[in-house]
Amino acid sequence: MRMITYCDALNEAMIQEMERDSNVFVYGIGVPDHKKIFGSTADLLEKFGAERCFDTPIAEDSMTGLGLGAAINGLRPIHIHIRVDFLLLAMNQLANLVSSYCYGIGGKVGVPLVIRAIVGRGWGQGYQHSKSMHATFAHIPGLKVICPTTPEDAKGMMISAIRDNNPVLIFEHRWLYWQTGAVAEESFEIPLGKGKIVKKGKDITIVATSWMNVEALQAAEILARNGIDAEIIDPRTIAPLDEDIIVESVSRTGHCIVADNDWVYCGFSAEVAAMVSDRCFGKLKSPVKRIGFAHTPCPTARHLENQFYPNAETIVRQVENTLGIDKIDLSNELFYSHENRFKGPF
Amino acid sequence: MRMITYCDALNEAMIQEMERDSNVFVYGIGVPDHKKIFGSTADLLEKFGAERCFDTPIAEDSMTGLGLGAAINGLRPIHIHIRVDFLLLAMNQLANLVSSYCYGIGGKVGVPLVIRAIVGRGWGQGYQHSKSMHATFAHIPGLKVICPTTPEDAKGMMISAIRDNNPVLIFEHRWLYWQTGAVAEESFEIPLGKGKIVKKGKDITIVATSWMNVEALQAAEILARNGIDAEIIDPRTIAPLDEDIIVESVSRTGHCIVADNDWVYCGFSAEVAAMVSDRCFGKLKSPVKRIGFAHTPCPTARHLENQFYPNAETIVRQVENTLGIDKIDLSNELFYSHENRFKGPF
Amino acid sequence: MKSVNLDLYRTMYLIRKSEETIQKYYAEDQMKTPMHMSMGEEAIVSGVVGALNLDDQVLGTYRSHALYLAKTGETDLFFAEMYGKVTGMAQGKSGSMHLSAPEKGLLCCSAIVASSIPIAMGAAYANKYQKNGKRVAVFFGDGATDEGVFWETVNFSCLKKLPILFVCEDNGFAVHTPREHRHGFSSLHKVVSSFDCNVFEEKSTDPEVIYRTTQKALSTMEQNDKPCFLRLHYYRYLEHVGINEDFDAGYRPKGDYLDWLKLDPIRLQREKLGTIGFSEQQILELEQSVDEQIARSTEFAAESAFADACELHTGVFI
Amino acid sequence: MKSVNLDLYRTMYLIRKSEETIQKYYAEDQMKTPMHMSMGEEAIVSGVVGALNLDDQVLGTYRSHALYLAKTGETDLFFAEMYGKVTGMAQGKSGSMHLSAPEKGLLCCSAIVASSIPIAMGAAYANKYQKNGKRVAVFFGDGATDEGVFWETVNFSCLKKLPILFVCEDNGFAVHTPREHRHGFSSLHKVVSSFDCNVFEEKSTDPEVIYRTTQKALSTMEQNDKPCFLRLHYYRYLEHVGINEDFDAGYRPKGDYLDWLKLDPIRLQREKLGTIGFSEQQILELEQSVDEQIARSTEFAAESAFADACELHTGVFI
Ligand SMILES: Cc1ncc(C[n+]2csc(CCOP(=O)(O)OP(=O)(O)O)c2C)c(N)n1
Ligand SMILES: Cc1ncc(C[n+]2csc(CCOP(=O)(O)OP(=O)(O)O)c2C)c(N)n1
Ligand SMILES: [Mg+2]
Ligand SMILES: [Mg+2]
Repeated sequence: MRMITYCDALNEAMIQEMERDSNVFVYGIGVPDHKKIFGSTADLLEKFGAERCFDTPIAEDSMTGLGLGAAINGLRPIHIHIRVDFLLLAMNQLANLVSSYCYGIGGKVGVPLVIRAIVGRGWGQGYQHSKSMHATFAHIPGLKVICPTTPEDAKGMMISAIRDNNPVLIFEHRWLYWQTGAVAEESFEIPLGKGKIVKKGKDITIVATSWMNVEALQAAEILARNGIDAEIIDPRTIAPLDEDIIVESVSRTGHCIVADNDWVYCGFSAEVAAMVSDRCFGKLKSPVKRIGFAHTPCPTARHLENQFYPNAETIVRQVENTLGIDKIDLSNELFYSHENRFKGPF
Repeated sequence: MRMITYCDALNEAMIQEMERDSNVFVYGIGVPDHKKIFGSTADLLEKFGAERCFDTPIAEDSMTGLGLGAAINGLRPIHIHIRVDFLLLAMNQLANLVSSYCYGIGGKVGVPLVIRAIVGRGWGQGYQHSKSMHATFAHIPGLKVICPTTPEDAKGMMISAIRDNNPVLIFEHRWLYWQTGAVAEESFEIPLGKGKIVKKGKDITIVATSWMNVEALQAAEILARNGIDAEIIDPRTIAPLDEDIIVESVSRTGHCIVADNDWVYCGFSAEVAAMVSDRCFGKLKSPVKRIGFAHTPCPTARHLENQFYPNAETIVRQVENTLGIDKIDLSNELFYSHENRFKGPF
Repeated sequence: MKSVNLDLYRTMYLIRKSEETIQKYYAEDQMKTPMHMSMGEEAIVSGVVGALNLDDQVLGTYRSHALYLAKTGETDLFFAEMYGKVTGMAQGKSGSMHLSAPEKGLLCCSAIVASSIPIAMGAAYANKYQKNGKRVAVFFGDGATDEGVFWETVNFSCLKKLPILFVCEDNGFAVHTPREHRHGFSSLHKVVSSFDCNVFEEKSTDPEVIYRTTQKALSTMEQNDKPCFLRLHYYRYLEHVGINEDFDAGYRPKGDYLDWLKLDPIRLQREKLGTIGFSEQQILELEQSVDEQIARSTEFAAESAFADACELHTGVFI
Repeated sequence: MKSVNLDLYRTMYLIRKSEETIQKYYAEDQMKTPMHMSMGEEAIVSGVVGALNLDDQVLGTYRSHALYLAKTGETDLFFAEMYGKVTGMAQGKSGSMHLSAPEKGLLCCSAIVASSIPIAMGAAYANKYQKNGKRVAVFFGDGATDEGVFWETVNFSCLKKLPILFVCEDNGFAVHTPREHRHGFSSLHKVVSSFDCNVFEEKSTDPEVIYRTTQKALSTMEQNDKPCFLRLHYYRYLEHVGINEDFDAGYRPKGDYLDWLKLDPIRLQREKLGTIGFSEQQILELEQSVDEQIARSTEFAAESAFADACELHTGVFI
């Protein structure tokens, strides 16, 4: 099958949906400019015109209301934020209005609104341009939250999100944009709320979100060379969660690590750990362990930033601890970093 | 000792701190009007004048920035929101500015800002006036989050919060306002980050937040009559969490239920469950169970609202399940409700 | 204008009587939802909604009894919702603060100040996009102009020349806080006028005046493609929330109320009907039919069942 | 004004040279922080800061190299921070976008558009409360006026008559979006003027003009107790973020740049120094001392150590 990047997959999904349904439109700060949101909105202005692809003032709060109002009046807006952090200015609309609109109107009218938000990292993005916060939105009933990892998932889940009659937030990690993968040319849906086994394994389950799947895969390779067969589960959808795929895996392996691309405290990793500890009670051979950002704002200096983020090494070390095995010599491993980014096929 | 209400305890704490330190001031929508934020800001305007106790336009975002700016310039602002839900308009300032100010300035300048937010319930408050969301803020490094339950804690923790050189968010459940309790007249601090054993017990640990402590106490009474000796832990501070007091308790009882006054999914109850499942691994005789709001927006009609909120009955039923005991007959119990609120001594 | 005046009276009478009915029964404790009463603003809502087309759309706040009744004319779903019954427009889930009737053009009412204003803009964007000719009118209090999102919305609506009417129902207070304690400008009219929009202001309690002003606004908007801002003054008769007066609270003098009461829209309009040729008999018949409608609806509401407990979980998603 | 003009030149030269130094070394990949360059705005920042007292306070955005250098005059902490070193003002934690020097009055810089504006208001509230006579100047781009929080802050500052200067550094673009695509009004000046404040506007690249305008603003504010809004136009020489030109991108014509370049503030001011009596020798000496300062600072930065890894966890709370 054809190989394309994550970024092109997002772009293709939007184009195909905009061709299919004239009610779909895309907007946000910088959406039609020459940078094209890192390329993900390429060709939209040219193909669909300025009414269906437009720039906005810097006014996240009202622009979110715009999406809600348009959505309940028959359109299917896609609102794009080049950084998740800017979404926080729209928190009132999201938590008080968008999420409860359908419920408050007696379940009669849906809100087919898609919000894309990019998770920043690297080159000193710092603490105002690198949050993820998917758990914050997943906590609120009435919002669907997804974190596609592969190009295929990016396309299929984006299309599902656009067709969904309810609000869907898409969190896209910036480092995934360069990733390539096999993606069908024709339009297809990947259902929301379904997790995926990224790699089969029998010794331990690693539940990973977003970019952490890349780290988990590298960790799994290293572990494999050392005789450990790790299974990796990508929930893909943060809310509603596919609990069963995780429970089934942990029931087999007896061990579970959650590697989330976010802070740990009160985050999605807590949810998964709590759920697994409950549903796999008695089958767990070790406590569920959580991996995530350091509990600090994200610093700018590269070496501190590298400390802030967990990576394959963090995962390997945790697996060693969990399984009680000897420390693996990692001195010859090359880990992903800003300079050594993962750009190949996933 | 003298008995006063939770509301009066909050009020007294502010008055005593404002008398002690002329840098403390109080502001927010309706703060000085005749309703006095349910009475909790009584006498402030009269005692301290309009510069230290003032009303604001309806502009939560900028008014939070006001607090941050005043705090880094030597004052100690207390910003009051009559409903937590309005705090969401200030999410950007809280998550992007207030929380990271100290870190971003190299740890040199603190942000002694206190934010009081009241958790609404009852009389059809509905989905825009009844959130709690303490986990959302606890998730963000750089913010301290507290949920005092008793009048004594309200006073002592409020005073600690005001004296703290870092931002502290106080979540006050509306139904606790009428509660009375013994409170020392003189000024005193209750340290943030320290939990409390509300009731000693040996059979099961109930970790409860805010109003859920009242429900847990009633549940414990019912359980006691049926031979079950429950221990109740009130963490009081949501972030940073006093993990040890919980772990110590569960290590003794072997069973744990978390009853949180919020949604369960990705909430504080997930954090406690994940942490306990980890640190008490092997000592737990049953999985940690979580109790919280139904995963829906909060409906208005009373009977649906009563379904939405967990109560003592929910707790009792969960304890029965966890301990594997027979169903207790609750047909003669009178549970708390909007009509039958708890107003006595705690 | 004769029949328009009759319609305006009917709408205002329906609103006033419905709210008096709420006052009458509220103490019975069956309507467990906080009441932000419309009393005093009937002329504004009736006049504006009366001038709109049936398929134009409106949005409001927690204070939208008048808006709901003017836009729908119906009271069955209305009272059932107040009583929290399954026959209410949202099966009791939304209560007094979140009235809606999407099929009749009331898109939503929100209890977060100013929050429905950008939603109205989105609805207007959709209407323009779909070229369906519908206009949107969003109703809000003067307090909403304190919020940044109001200014963002005015800005973008003007930029995009959206078919939207901003209807500021100005009672001079946000809860108990007068505008002088909230505004760093002397004239709201002047500030809004500096945007690319049409601005109108009225201090009348005559619904016909409001109706004509709205018509003028709509035709101006049609001509120059610019959004309209209507600042319409009124006096809130009752406390901010609840069914009683609150003049003892001291934040506003009762004298103001008495002055406005002399111009009570319902009474004046009734008198006007007489002067323009309606007989007392005709008026009484109209009133009676409204009274009966309300009586039927409250009975219907009281007799309706509550939603099944499991309904708590339905309707989060569609 | 002779010595003022020299000081203004020194500040502008320091800013320009520091940024040219960044340009020179950026490709070496040691400054791992996104650079939003000040080139073009030197006259504004130097003029405004020059007119303020030393203990007045300022706040800025991610584009605050100029502001930091003008307010502090120092480059050691500055370059060390750019290099991510422990000797930086925030031990490398804040980088280019969050410069600060609280002890010298730079309270904070934020990379969230408009977000430091209300913080400045809070600082001004504190100064008024403490009656310490300090003024606050908050610097922001024209894009910040899109955000509701800007309007909320102007409103409240005017209401409370706070000693605050709103300094809008207007380059006509938010990233690549021109103001015509963002504003539903024709004159920002007019809109802001409808609030209770003093409004000034300049399109000059002469720092002395900015300096005098700021002085006038400050004395007007002292007289009538009203906040000031300064709209100061300039042209952003480089791309939005990064050290290069971007005229090939097509969103703005290079001709505009060339027009502004004819009025380059640093060159014009250097010429002016000649005409008001400074010798080439004096100017060269000043320039040399600045050059040496920068050279020392970059060397210091390059040689400094990185913060210990455990420093990641310090400074979250005080
Ligand atoms: C964002 C927000 N902040 C505060 C409140 C609390 N509140 C409810 S109504 C109100 C006053 C609104 O005044 P106005 O807009 O003039 O409407 P009115 O009640 O006068 O009709 C306030 C502050 C709220 N609902 N939403
Ligand atoms: C709230 C928010 N939304 C979006 C952005 C992305 N962004 C960064 S700079 C910028 C443009 C700001 O323009 P302006 O205020 O005129 O400042 P300039 O860059 O021209 O100095 C935008 C949209 C942001 N940083 N913050
Ligand atoms: Mg009002
Ligand atoms: Mg600009």
